[in-house]
Amino acid sequence: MSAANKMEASSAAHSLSRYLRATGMPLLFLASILATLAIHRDFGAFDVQSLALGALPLAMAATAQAIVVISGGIDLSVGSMIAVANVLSASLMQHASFRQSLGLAVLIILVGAVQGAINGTLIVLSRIPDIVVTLTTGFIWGGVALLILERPGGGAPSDFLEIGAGADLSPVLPNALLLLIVAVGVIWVPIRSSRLGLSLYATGSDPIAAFRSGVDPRLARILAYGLGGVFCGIGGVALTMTTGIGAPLAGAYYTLSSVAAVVIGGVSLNGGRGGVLGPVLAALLLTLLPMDLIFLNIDPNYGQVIQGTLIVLVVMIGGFAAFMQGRS
Amino acid sequence: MSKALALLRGHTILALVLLLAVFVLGIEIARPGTVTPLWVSNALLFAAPLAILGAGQTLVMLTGGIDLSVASVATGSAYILATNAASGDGFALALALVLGLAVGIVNGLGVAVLRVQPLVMTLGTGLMVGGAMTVYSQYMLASQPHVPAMIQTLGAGKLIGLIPVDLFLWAAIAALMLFTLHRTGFGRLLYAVGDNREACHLAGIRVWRVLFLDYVLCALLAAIAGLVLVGGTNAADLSLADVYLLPSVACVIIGGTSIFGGRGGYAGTIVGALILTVLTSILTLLDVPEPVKQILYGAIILSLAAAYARLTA
Amino acid sequence: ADKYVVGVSNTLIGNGWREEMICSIKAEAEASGLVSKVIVANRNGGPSEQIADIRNLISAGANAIIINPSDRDALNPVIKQAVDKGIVVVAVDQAVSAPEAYVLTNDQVAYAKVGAKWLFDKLGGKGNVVEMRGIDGVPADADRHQGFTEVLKDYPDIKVVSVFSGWALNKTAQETKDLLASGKPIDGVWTSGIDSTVVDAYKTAQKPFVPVVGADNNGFIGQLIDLKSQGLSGAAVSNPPAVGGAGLGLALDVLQKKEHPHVVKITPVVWDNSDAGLVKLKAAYNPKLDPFYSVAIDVKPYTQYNMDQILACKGP
Amino acid sequence: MQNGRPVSADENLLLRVTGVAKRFGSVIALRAAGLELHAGEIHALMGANGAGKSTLVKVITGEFPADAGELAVAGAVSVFRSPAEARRAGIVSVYQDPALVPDLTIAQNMRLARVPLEAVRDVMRELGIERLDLTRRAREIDYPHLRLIDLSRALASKPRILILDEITAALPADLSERVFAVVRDWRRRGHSVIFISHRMAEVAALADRATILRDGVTVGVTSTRDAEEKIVDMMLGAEVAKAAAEAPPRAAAGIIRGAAPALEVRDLGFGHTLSGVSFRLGVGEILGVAALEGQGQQELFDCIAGVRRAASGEILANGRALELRHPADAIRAGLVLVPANRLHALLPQRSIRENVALSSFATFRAWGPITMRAERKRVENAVERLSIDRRASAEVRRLSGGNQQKVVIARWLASGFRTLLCFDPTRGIDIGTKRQIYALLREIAAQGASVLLFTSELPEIRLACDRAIVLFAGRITAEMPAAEADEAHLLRAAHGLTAAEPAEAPA
Ligand SMILES: Nc1ncnc2c1ncn2[C@@H]1O[C@H](COP(=O)(O)OP(=O)(O)OP(=O)(O)O)[C@@H](O)[C@H]1O
Ligand SMILES: Nc1ncnc2c1ncn2[C@@H]1O[C@H](COP(=O)(O)OP(=O)(O)OP(=O)(O)O)[C@@H](O)[C@H]1O
Ligand SMILES: [Mg+2]
Ligand SMILES: [Mg+2]
Repeated sequence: MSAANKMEASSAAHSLSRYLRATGMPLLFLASILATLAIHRDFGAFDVQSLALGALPLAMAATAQAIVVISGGIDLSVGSMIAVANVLSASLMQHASFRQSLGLAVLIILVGAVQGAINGTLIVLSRIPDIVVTLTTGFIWGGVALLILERPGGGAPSDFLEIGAGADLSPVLPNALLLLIVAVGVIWVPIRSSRLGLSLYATGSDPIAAFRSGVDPRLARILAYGLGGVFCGIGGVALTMTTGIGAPLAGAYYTLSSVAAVVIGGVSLNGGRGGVLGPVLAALLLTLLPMDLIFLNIDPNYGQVIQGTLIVLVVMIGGFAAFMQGRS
Repeated sequence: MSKALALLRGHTILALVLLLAVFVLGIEIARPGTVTPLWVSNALLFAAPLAILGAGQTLVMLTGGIDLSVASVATGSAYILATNAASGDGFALALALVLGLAVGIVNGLGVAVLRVQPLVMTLGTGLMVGGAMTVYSQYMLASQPHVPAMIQTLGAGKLIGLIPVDLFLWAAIAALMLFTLHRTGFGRLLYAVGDNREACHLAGIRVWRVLFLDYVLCALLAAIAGLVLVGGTNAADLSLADVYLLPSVACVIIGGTSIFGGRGGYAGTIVGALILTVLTSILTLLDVPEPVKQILYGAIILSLAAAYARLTA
Repeated sequence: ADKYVVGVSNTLIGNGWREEMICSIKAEAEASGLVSKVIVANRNGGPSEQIADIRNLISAGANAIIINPSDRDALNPVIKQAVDKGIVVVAVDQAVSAPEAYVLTNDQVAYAKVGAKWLFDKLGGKGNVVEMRGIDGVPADADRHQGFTEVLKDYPDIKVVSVFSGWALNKTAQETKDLLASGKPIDGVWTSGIDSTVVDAYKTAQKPFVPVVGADNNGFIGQLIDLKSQGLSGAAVSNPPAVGGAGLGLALDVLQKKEHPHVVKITPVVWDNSDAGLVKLKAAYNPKLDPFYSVAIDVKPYTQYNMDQILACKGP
Repeated sequence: MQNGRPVSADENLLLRVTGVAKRFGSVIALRAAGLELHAGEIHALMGANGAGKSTLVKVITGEFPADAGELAVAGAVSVFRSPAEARRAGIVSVYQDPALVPDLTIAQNMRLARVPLEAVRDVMRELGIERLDLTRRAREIDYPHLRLIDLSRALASKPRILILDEITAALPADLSERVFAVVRDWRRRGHSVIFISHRMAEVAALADRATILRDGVTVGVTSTRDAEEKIVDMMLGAEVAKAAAEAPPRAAAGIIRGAAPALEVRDLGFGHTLSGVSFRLGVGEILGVAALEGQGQQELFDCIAGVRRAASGEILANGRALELRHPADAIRAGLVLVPANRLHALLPQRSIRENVALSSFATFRAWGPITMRAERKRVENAVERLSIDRRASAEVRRLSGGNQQKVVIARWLASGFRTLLCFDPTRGIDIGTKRQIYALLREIAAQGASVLLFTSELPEIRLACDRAIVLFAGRITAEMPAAEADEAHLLRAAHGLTAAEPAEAPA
């Protein structure tokens, strides 16, 4: 089969699955919101805030993971980096003023960027696969988080916590949701449409072609991991805002969940494709799921089963489309 | 010097064995008197379940895949064994293996037929099994769980007080693995599919069959590893094998199997499992705080993988 | 009378003790006859997940919420929100600092203290002891370590090696065997709950037993009974998961306007396998139960259910 | 980019490369390669497969650093650390493999490379592909057009030195002509071009001088007006060339009349690309298929090989109708495929032996233990028959392109077959190996097997085949004996011309 024809053959399946990827997640999310409204008729401002509070750290983790995956990598240290930012902020801000806290938050997000960049640099320099490097740095950052704060504790000024926990504009538009929109909107959206964004996509799609087009794929990968680190930093600070404390083990749940959100959000693990909206919506969906189960009084452990099934189903839709294509 | 280096390049397994020896030597120098026959026997005892999980992981990683459901399967198999033992050991054993078979079939269908990425597929099935086991456990409070004596012997027993019983199982699996990978058509196909799936298709090979069997075997090996584990702990809990997930991948990588498929083998995984076990042992005996242990663990695996990449580049 | 809706929030799953805790809540709900449904929010997570779960339980119309808190302080705002809406909140197993909440816990500092004291006395105040901790960074582990350390001050001749078992069976087995093989002198072992695994490791290594302190886990108690003749001496410190059911009992009382103190600490008791203690151990031992389920199935006077009800693990 | 001391005052010398060496692990790609390019010339770079042409291009454009050697642009010593740096210095290459990012649109690709879209449109107009939608992703565009877009991008950045690495290898004749016109125009404007191709005719028509590489060493510079044989001699080394030239001439076709044809295709249809295709292939016959790019030849071969399923029609082997759902079905019927891209058929990290033996494991029965000795014998036989270079037998990715192609054929020799479906087996292969392959095909046919051969180089039809059919727009437009299959004749039919009046080539 020639390259040209293979491309043609797979392009039909591609455009179908691209279509599904682009529209599937928003539709699925909309459907689940409607389902929630049906299950729980008095779903109101309080619940919107629950959703936003619960989803914020995961959405940040998913954004971080999505950026790394788009550029052709995968980061299994996302959870540990969030933990570092969480304990760092809670221990530094404990006795800080509100304004100092804001400065510290910026500093901690920068620390996240540095951690991510270290991940990326190790990958680029050692030429060990991403999975392996980030698996081990996951241990290392986890250890660092424990060194900073041995047990849950610390804190932050209450008006700082209010940035994440309050609802200043409108009761149905909680700050956590605003924070989510602002973080993604201010950082990722401009980058995505810039040449830097293109170079991230290009590196994930075909690093050699990217290099020949004038991109430095090594630098692009480091930047992608660094950018992922930024969102992990935000996620960790957000965790401090929503919980008021730092917990060295709190990040553990975000690593695989972020991968799950990225997959459910329709980003191909092959890199070069997809966006951040899907994973963020998936994070919201994954937060909505246990809510619905509680409203329905179903054993939430089915939630884990459903989450697994959802992952498998979402990717199988693409596989099934290709399979039927192959049959015809 | 460069001659020695060249020799190591040609026989990377030699480098690994050397490294293992260095580790053992290191532990003996740091704490004289540690390396006794009993210590060696324990190391083998604990390396066995990891190496059995690693065997399955090697099979799938050779085809360019990965199986993140092995930990859930191992835990599930152990838990099912313990909670059904009251209805007969044989029955419980069969049920435990059926779990492995079932998950293997689902993984196989997803990866081989529907072409789902292995990482995603097995992440999903891992979550499914984990959740299902938790739900199941709530109905099992009164099931009189216990671990059959035979499995206890398998997981913790030692012949003449020194030779771990699970070593025999491991040796049998290792022999089978090495023979399969190097001397059978199926083994050849695993490397081939990992190297170039399209080429296999064009050569008339029904690739999905190879991958399907591959994932079934991996899950079965995970179920067996779960049995060995529960034999060693004498009680099943629902996080039994969680700590083995990342090491099962790490020992294959340390052993030199490419995560992209097509290159590697089980001999390396064996040494990789031993290295990780010895490393854990060293860290236990080292008087440093837990966070430092974690950091050391990560850093050492990272530098091993880096050294390996250098050596084989 | 109107029946109550009860919410439960737990963020560690796959752990036998926590399962038993949830079953005790369901059993108590059933036995009390005052509860129309129990909504369990049960998943792995941290404070962030737990806050979300509690908010959802509030939304779902719970009249009482039983929490096994993942953190002492992080849940305070949401607990206040719940109490402001007239919901009774009871933290069980571990404490929260919110003054609005009722707290009914096993005293984890005391748990470590009584066990350690038993062990150090058993050794005559002299010897090498292994402290098998749980998971670094978890509040209960920190509390126990604090209790352990406090007692240790009074025994200057006891030397301690600390390791973290991660509350994981394999890790404990491997660590114990590593320690045994290393030839380090060990005169006694204090465990943070993974106890029978340590005894098993001694058995397979065919090393003479040393005194072991564990929890009131069924398997460990069985060992204390069976292996006494082979020289095993040990003590089980009670840490009943039935604090869950007890928490519900307390909540129901409060809902019915009975007065209760806000903080109840259940003092742990030590059962050793001395000839005197053996009777109690034998009475508690239940061969039907999982080795890592606690034999202490109830906390009187807060619980009313019986053995069958908790084993059935069914709420109304 | 570091600019150093001036080396030469020669006004006319635009690029001077000397003593370049480059090794990949144990493989030495370049030993002492050099090149002198004058302003305003089209300079051919020639050499057998694996001689190091592409590697030299990559070194010049900074894709990777050389181990040794020096590069001077307009007299100033330069080192480029990336293609982007080379581009800034006015050196741009269209590489042998596509360099467009598959998941970006064409417009995004241009933006990524900082090339103005307007300039690209201008070049595309000259190449006659201006109607191509720039918002399509590169992944969705067929290979020949991808090459042309790559060329457009290169030209749009207005390079002083344009390097074209086998750009015509995958292009149909009509598109090649357009490329030549654009390249000539580029020279007319005073710029220089380095042109790499295995096709002598193209080189002779286009280039003024040629630098010849052999085994990573520049062995000479010659005028392209010199005899083809002289260039071949230099490329291959005199002895090898002689041996290649002495390959036996085409034996008289041994078609056994009367017997059922080895392969018969009846009224085959596939989507919009094939309709009503019928032909017979006799036992012991070599049937050539000629076509411009994209006339359905790919689909035809794929259908016969079981890679795709035909929508209508019948395929018969030795008189028996076949149901082809999978390549395995075709292989069982004796129909085996040598695909266009050898990398699609090879296991790059595995040994020659494993590659050759691969198809023997297709059935469940063969999944068990391997009889190592029997396997070795079978493989050795095939390897010897094709005289495959065994020096780097542990990993076929280290073999040169020609040897890789031989490994693919050896697989089928070892497993046995009745009909060999060869799709452009000599694409991008040097002339010596090419001759070897044609000799082999004749030998195979002489022994009673049959060959269906598609080739993109029309002169080869006469050289290698007994008979030829020509495809145009999914239909057979002509059938002729090889003796009549001269280039003019084939080209007319390939353009769908039955009479003399010219018609539009299909897009
Ligand atoms: N390049 C391809 N693109 C999309 N689907 C394909 C491709 N190749 C094969 N398929 C389809 O995917 C499924 C699995 O293919 P795989 O190569 O694993 O199996 P196989 O060996 O071809 O066997 P079979 O075709 O009998 O299923 C098959 O149904 C096949 O038709
Ligand atoms: N990245 C690489 N790694 C290892 N070997 C390589 C690499 N690139 C090229 N080679 C080897 O270097 C030699 C020269 O290859 P190169 O591609 O330059 O040849 P070429 O003259 O362009 O051949 P062709 O006509 O087939 O394109 C070959 O033996 C090839 O196998
Ligand atoms: Mg197929
Ligand atoms: Mg080349």
